[in-house]
Order: sequence, then structure tokens, then C-alpha cells
Amino acid sequence: MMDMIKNMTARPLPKDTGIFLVLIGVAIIFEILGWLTQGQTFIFNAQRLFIIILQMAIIGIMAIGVTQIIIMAGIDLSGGSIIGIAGLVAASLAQTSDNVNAVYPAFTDLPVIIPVLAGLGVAMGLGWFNGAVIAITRIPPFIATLAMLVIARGLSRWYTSGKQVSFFVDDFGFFGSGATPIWIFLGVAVLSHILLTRTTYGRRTYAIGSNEQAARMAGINVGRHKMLVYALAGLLYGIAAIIQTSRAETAQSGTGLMWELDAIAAVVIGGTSLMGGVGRITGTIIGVLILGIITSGFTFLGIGVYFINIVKGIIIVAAVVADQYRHRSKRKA
Amino acid sequence: MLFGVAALFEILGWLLIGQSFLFNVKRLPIIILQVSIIGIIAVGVTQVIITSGIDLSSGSVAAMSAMVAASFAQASGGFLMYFDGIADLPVIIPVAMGIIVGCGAGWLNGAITAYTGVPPFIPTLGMLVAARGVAVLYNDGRPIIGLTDSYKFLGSGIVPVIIFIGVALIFHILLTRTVYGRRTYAIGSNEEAARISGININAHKVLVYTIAGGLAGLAGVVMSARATMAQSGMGFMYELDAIAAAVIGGTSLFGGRGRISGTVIGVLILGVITSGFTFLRVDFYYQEIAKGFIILAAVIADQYRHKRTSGGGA
Amino acid sequence: MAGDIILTTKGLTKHYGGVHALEDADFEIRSGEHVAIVGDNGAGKSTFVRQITGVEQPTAGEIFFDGKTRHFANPLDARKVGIETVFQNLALADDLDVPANIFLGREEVYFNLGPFSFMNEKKMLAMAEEGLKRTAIKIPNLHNTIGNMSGGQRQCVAISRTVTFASKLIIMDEPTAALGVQETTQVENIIRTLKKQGIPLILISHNLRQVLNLVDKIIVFRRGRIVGALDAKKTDGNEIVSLITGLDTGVHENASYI
Amino acid sequence: MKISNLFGAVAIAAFIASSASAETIGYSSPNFDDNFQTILRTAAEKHAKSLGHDILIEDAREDVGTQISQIQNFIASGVDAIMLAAVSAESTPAITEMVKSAGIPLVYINRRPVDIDNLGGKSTYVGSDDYVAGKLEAEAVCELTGGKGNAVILIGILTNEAAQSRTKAVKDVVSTGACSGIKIVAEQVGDWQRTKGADIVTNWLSSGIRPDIVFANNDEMALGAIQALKSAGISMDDVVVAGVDATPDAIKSMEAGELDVTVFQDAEGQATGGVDAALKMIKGEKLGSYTDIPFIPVTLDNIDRFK
Repeated sequence: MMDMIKNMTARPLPKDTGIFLVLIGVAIIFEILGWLTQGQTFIFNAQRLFIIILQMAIIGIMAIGVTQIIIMAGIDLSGGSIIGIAGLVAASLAQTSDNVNAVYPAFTDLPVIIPVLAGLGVAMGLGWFNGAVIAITRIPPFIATLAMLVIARGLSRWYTSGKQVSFFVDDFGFFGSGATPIWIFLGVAVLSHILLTRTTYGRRTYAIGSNEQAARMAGINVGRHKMLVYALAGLLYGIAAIIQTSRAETAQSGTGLMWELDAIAAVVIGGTSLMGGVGRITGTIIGVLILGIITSGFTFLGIGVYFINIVKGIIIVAAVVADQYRHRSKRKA
Repeated sequence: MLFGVAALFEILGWLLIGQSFLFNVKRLPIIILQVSIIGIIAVGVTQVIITSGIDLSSGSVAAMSAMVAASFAQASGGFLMYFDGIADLPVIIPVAMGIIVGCGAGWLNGAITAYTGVPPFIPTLGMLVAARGVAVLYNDGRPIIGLTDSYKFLGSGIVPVIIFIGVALIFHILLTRTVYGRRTYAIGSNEEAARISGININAHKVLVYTIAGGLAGLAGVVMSARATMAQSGMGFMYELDAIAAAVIGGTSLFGGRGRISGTVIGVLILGVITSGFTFLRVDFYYQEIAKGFIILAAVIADQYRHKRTSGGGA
Repeated sequence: MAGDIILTTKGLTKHYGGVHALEDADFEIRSGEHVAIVGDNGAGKSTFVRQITGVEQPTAGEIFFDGKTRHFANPLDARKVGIETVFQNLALADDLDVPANIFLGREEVYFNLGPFSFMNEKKMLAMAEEGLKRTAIKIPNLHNTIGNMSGGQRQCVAISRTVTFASKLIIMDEPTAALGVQETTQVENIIRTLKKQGIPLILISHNLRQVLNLVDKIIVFRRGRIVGALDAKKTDGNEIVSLITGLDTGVHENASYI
Repeated sequence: MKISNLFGAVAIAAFIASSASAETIGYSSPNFDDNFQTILRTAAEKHAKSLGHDILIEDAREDVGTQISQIQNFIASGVDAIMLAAVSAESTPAITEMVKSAGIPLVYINRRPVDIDNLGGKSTYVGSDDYVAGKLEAEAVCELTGGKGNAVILIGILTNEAAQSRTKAVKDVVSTGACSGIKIVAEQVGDWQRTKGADIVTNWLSSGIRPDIVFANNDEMALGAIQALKSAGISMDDVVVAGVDATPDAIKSMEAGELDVTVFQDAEGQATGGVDAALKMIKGEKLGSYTDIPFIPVTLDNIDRFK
């Protein structure tokens, strides 16, 4: 354990240079393609940049949660589904009283803190459940969270029988308006970065990811820590759900479908290793931006949305393969 | 376990609906018919899981294969031809195309898994996304219709069941009687031991994933023949059912353990559950939530079996 | 009693990046001879074994086996010419039964259809029983999976695998490290049986008592080099220990270094 | 709703036992997550239950194979009639044949089957003509704008007949006579979703595409477009936004002066019409192949009817 910690602190300062260059490269490619095919700039458009970040803020918040899970050598496929149910729960408690079709006619015009806490609570609870199942039964996390993907989606369909929930109190609109999502994203990123780099929470997360056995021997309560990390990720999904619901001014059972893939893609592009033990929030943020630029760039170039899926699939695999080679060459050296 | 589940539904059936669940000439064949497509996929997935791999792409690969196969299976006289001038081909061509496309996707899954050493759920997750994208792009999201009668025959009556049983039998024999099977179990059981024994691990993994892809392709063919059309949304989440069937049937996610016969039973249990929920008129939401818990329960049970036996050995 | 030279290495060297795991190892073993390799952790014993069994390829040096220069690209190459190895991690597949493990990677088949060849289970079972008989190993039920067996039984299966294929040289890497007293005795008895049958053996072991009891010659590795070759009948534990640790007192200065 | 669901789960036995004498209708919905389909489904459920009948609902998840399986399960479970909105219109011949040979009444609703000519007797289609929806949408826009302006189209899911027909109708209208001053400058697939609609329009705006007209295949995407336009600081008086469905959200937006055109697709009419058709056929009545539930363009003049 001592050795491990020494290794970790002795490691050269985080370098996101490589991935940052990829970001620049991708932007340049779209810039060139932009001039060639559209006759206009892609990047030097303040409005577009703002929008790219705004659109990615929600995925970004999810990805920050997923980053911590992957650093711990876990995985979470249930983020999108949890956002679906958390958004619906929050929305159902944020309705105005002049709405004849309110989910809970008795609970309308509530102070905004109540729907927010309810959404966060549900998401955190489901996240904790993921962690508990993984910690206690020790089944592979991707299976546990795959089951949660199905369960949480079923819950969100059950909750209002698939009915859309709209008409929110004005205060609830705040979370999705203007640049608020970006500020929340940044806040979450900074906090998580500090948590990961400066606190025992972070130290333990890295320790479990790099050698769970050693972490256990060193007296870390691995099971409890896993529950904590998955629950925190759930909390972040809850935040993402509230921003999404507020921004869309509506919640429905299909919200968040497949978003977990975008989040995982952002994380692995950002250099977090699926082997665990390695990863940074800064990398994830760059990964999120790369994904945002690609999505936005495809729309900008007028390429069909379905191409984006194919490209996304390829990017996820490529990023992980690249990580694998980094990992291997490190081992050999 | 199969009997238990079936008996449970039988009892509930008499209690709640006042009729038999199992002893219904209509229901039993339909249960088997419905699961035969998932079953074909599950036979491939079982082999992948025995090597301690996983394949999350089967549903999407089946959809992609269905689109390609159907485009070669159009009858003349239809007004929406995918290929102008290609019509009324012998049925073997679309079937072969479907299987080849599936094999191709499986090969890519296997090659990336074997030669880069990334965890298999990543390349197959990528394939899940990418193959669905290809399926949509292939005909701009439109379905492919007007298939030949000989192609549609593959999905009619009990033909899917016969194909499923045939596939299950062939791979049961391959897994239990041939070197292919021996290597598949050996790799899943102890990859290092298999390597030292001179087995070409990478080549074998590629073979297993390719076969699984080919079976997903075949499932796509049967699926489109049954629907008498191909559509990009087909087979959505079938991979989950296939994995669930394999695990319920006793195939261990840790590799090295599993049987096709178990998977066939697992597939039937899933079919009984789905059909039983409809039979008992339980709302769809509960079905979905229940399926999630069933997967979880099966894997947790596997985990405890694994712990117990490996605890006794080394 | 030692006959012709069966295996020779000349200047065998292995570097992992900057780490010199094995330097300039000259080694030989004659037919019928049992040789032990001893040394501290990281002294290069396992590295040496990995080169001569084809698990890894040497950085430099040559291997002569059975009269020819050999280049083993993989363990199967080494096995094909008759070098059988019992690896430290046993290299057994837990979920397979005894014959399946013994024939792993070289199954007997009825006719060759590539990977889809049908296996001749009967023949494999008979040959496995034969191999077990030759080493006087008793395993109650050959169709039990390895995962359900005791450490000693597993070790016996691993050893009988090497014997089944009538090999020219057997290498055992720490065969008794994980075994209890009784099981260790069982394995030692198998080794004595092999000695009687005249099959040459290279034994890697930490157990000096065992080494002195079982083999003819003891090779000592230290820091990647061979630092001594001792006749088991003319040496004792002290001499070996001093060579292993490098703290030679000088008492045995005239011992049979080569 | 939630509470009644919970009770439903607990008391399902009593519930089913008590309804043994009523008819049971099996209903396969193409997608639970789709708002319009949800309105349709819940309206059908409400109507059937108010008449004392059972309705058994399944979600086909936009998958033809799943839908076919569900229908087979309905047949095996001995339902008295089957209702469905088809995942894909082209899959209907196989479904029709299956249900017909089981001798069970069959009602297609909302999504027009390709084999509509083969229906009649114990099978029928209750729905509206999506081409008409697109036509009414485009004509209303044409009138509001005087037939001029740069237009963009937000398309639903490409696979859906409704998306294809509505889009085609819009293009047909703007390519003719008085409306030919409208130029389609961009189109994108928004999957029927509000946030997708918003993101696409935002991306267009940042690429310098500033539409005068937004044609959306449905209201959700239209509402997304309005969000995007508003957050880009564009006055809603300068842009004509049009959708289809007249959902409650859309009506509210229209009253706020943001959404300009929507076309009422009578979900309730389709659903109740479908249930009624099924009940008639169970009683042995023979029906025609098609019952039209008309689309109605919604304007501020007649908006109160749709609240």
C-alpha cells in the first residue's frame, strides 16, 4: 500500500496534452471542412462554441460520475435510465396548480427545493443500489448496471405509464436556462477534481482501481467505498436529470436513452483507463468537448445523424484500444 | 427451474384466469416459436461467454444482417427495390449474405478483443452502436419489403423452431465432441494454461466471435423472414435476452462453464416468463422491471456457484 | 550413469527492457540425469526455464536439444521435440476433466477437420490412464473436473501430462511449493519413478532438502547468472546457501566449480 | 395514477377475477416513450375500462419482431380483439394474416397499414391521413407568411410512415403555385423529440441558417425549435413555427403566442374509435376497411376546442 501511494504521488504531473492536441486536431478538421463545404468558419463562432458546451454540459456531468467509477475499475451502463426516472420524479413534483393533468394534484406549486431533492434522492438511491449489488455480490459491474439499465427504464415507464410530465413552476426553469447548466457543470467538475486529487476519497478511489486486493489489505473498506462512488455518480445523474428536465421543460420516460454511451465515450477518450487506477476529470472534460465538437460538426456539415452513431461506436473502441496500448507499453518498460 | 417457472404460471393461471397456461395447444408452440430467434443468438452468445467473453452487439448485428439479407431477397414486381434489377434470387444468396455480414461484424468484435486485449464488452458495445447505425443508414431508415416467398418460408410456421433446434444440436455437438469445443472451454477456464498448451488463443477467440456474429446474422434472416420485411429497429435489446438466457441456463460469466442444452432451457424459461406475464395480464412495466431483476438474480446465483466451487479447488 | 548430452545452452541471455534477467547462461543436462536449479527470488531461474520451454524467446544465446540447434517460437514447439514442462501455475484448466487437461492443445482426433475435428475420447482416456500408471499416480475419478481436486491431485495431473507424451526431457517449476507434507512426498515419489525410468529432469526448487535428496546435480543462479554447479552427493546445504546469497565464506573455495 | 398502479399490482388477482365476463382487448403500442402514442394508449385504456372491458397493453419498442411476438401472445392468451399501432406499416400483411387465421377481430389505429385494401369484415383501420396533416400544416403556414420565406424541416423518425407522409406533403405544398415562394433550406431528423429539435435548430442558427419558417413533423420538435429560437434572442413574431398533434404543451405555447400552427390529430377519436370498432366486431358486426378521424387545423380562433 505504501508503495502504491508513493508510486501515485511520484507519477509525473497529469498530462492531458495528448488528448488536448486531439481536441485541437478534430476542431481543425471541421474548420477546414467547414471552409471547403460550407464556406464559413466552424470554430470561430462564439455562439457555436457556447452551444457546444451547453449541449455537452449534461453529458459532461454524467461523465464526471462515470469517470470516478471507471477509475475504480468499475463501469456504469445505467446512467441514462437513471436520468429518465429521476427526471420524471422531479418533474412530477415541480408542477403548477393550474395544470389539470398534474401527476399529484395535491402536491403542486411546491417550493423548488422539493422536486430537486426528490430527483437527486431517487438517482442517488439507484446509484447506491448499483454499488451495493456490486460490492456485496461481487458480480461484474457491467452486468449489475446493465440490469439497472433495464430496471430503471421500466420504472420510468411505470411511474406515469409513459405520460409526459410538463408545466413546471417558474423557479424550476432556472436550472436549464441560459448558461446555468455550464456553471453547474464547471462547479461539479471543480469539486470532483478536488475530491479526486486532494481527499482520502480520491486516494481510495484510485487505490481500489489500481489494486483492489492491496486496498483491502490496507484496511480500506472497499465495499463501502464502492457504494459511495456509485451513489455519488447517481447523485450526478440526478443533477443531469434536473438540468435536462428544466431545459426541456418536460420529462418523459424515454429521456436519456443511450446517454450512458456518450458519457463512457467521453471518459475513455479523456484518457481514463478501463483497467482502473488511471484517470482525471480534466481529461474527461476534454473528452466531452471532443464528442461535442464531433456531434456539432456533423450537424454543421449536414451529415445525417445516423452517421454520428457509427462514428461514436468507432471512437469508443479506438479510445479504449489506444488506452490498452498505453497500458501495455507502460507495463513493458 | 424451467418446470418450476412453468408450474408457477400454471398455478397462477388456474387461480387468476381459470385456464391452463401450459396445456394450451396454441400457447406452447408459440412460446417456442418466439424464443427461437433469441435462441439462435443465445447459442452464439453462450460460446462467447464460455471463453469468458461477452457480446453486446447481437441485436444490432441481427438488424444489420436482416437489412442486407432482405435487400437481396426482394421479389420482382415490388415497387421499392433496393437494388435495381436484382430480384428473385435463389434463397441461398440472401441467407448467405445475412450470415456473412453477421460473421464480418463478429470477426471484427473478435479481432479487436483478441489482438488488442481490451475488455470484450467495449468493442461489442461499439458494435452495438455502429451496427444499428449501419442498419438505419442502409436504406435511410426505411424498411425493406416485398420479399420472395422462398425467403419468407424461413420464418413461416415452425421453420424458425427447426432452424433453432438444428443450430442448437450442431453447436452442442461441436462444443462437446470436437477440438473446437475443447479449446473454447479451455480458454474460458484458464487462458494462460490454454496458451501454454499451444492453443492459438487469439485465432480461436476470433473464430468464436465470428461464429456468434454469424448466428446473429442467421437470426436476423429468420427474424426478417418472419416479419416478411426488414426494419432497422429490429432486434432491439435482444442481446440482453440472449445473455440472460445463457446465464439462466448455467453458463458462467467467469468462463469455462456452460452448455447449449442449458441455454435452450434458459431461452425457454425466458419465453415462459414473457408469455406468462401476458397470459396473467400483468402490465408491461412490471415485465420489464422483473426481467432486470431476473438477470441480476441469475448472475448473482452464478457468482455464488463460482465462489463455492473455486473455493474448494485451488 | 549419465549418458549423452540432451540439452545445452550457450550464452543464453534475456533482457526485459533495462532489466538483465538472465546473463550468459551455459548449461547442460545428460540423458537420465536429474538436475536441480536453485537460487533466490529473481535470480533468473524462471526466466531460464521460460527460454528453454519456448514461453519466451531469448535476447541472445543458443539452445541445442537432442543434437540440433533449436528456436522455440512457442511452448508447443518445445513440446513437439520432447520438452515437457510442469509450470509453476500448473497451467491446468479448472473446468476440464483429467484427460482433457492432459491432452489440452494436442487432442487425439478421428480425422482432421481443423478445429472442428471430432475428438477420440476413448483413446485419450486410455492413454491418460497409461500415463498415470507409469508414474504410479492414483486419481479416483478421471472425469472429475480439476477444480474439484486437491492441490496434490492437481500437481499429479500436471506431472502425468508430461509423462503421457513419452518426453525426452521434463522440467518442473516449483512442483511442491503449494503442497502439504503428504502431497509433497507423493510428488517426490513420482520424481524417483522418473529417475528409475531414465527420463531426464530439470527441477526448480526452493527446498534444499528435497534437492539434495532427489537430484544428481545442482545449478545455482544468482542475479541472472549461473554461479555454481554442484554434485548433489558431494555438497551440503551450507555451500548451496552461500552460493545463493553470494556470501561465500571461502571454506568451499575448492569445490567442484566448473 | 401512480397510486392506482400500485394498487393494481397488489390487487391484480381480484381485479382480473372480477372482470371475467368483460371482453379483453390486446393492445400493442409501438413505443411507450412516444408522447402521442402515450396519449393514444391511455385514451384507449380509459375508454375500454369505462365501458367495463379489459385492455392489455404491450410495448413493441419500435421493433417489428417484438410486435409480432406480442400479437402471437395475445392470440395464445385468447383475447377477444387485437388493437395495434403498427411499428412499421409494411409489417402489416403478416400481422393481418396471423390474426385473421386466428379468427380474432383486428383494429389498426393511428398508423396506416399497407394492406388496407385487404381489410374489412373482421379487420379495420381507424386513423387519420398523415399526408393531410402535412398538407394542412403547410397550407396554414403558407397563408400566414404569404407564401414566402426560408423554411427548415424537422423530421420525425425516418422509419415512420407519418414522418415520411407529413414531410412529403409539406414539400408538395411549398413547391406549388401560391406557396412556391417558400424555400426549404435545411432538414434534419429530430426523432420526434423536443431536445433534439432544439439542438438541431441551435446548430442551424450557429451555422448562419436563420429560418423564417419551421416545419416540424410534430409539436414536440416544434416546441424545441421555439426554445432554441428564443434563447438565440429571436422574436417569436418573426418566425412561423408549425407542428402537428395539438398536444396540451403545444396549445399552451400557442396561447403564449409562440407556436403559430398546429394540426389537431384526434388521438382520443382514434383511440375510442378503435376500441368501439373492436367491440362492434366482437359482437359480430362487419366493418369497412377504413374509418377516417379527420385532422383539424388549430388556430387562435378555434383553440378553445382543443384544451
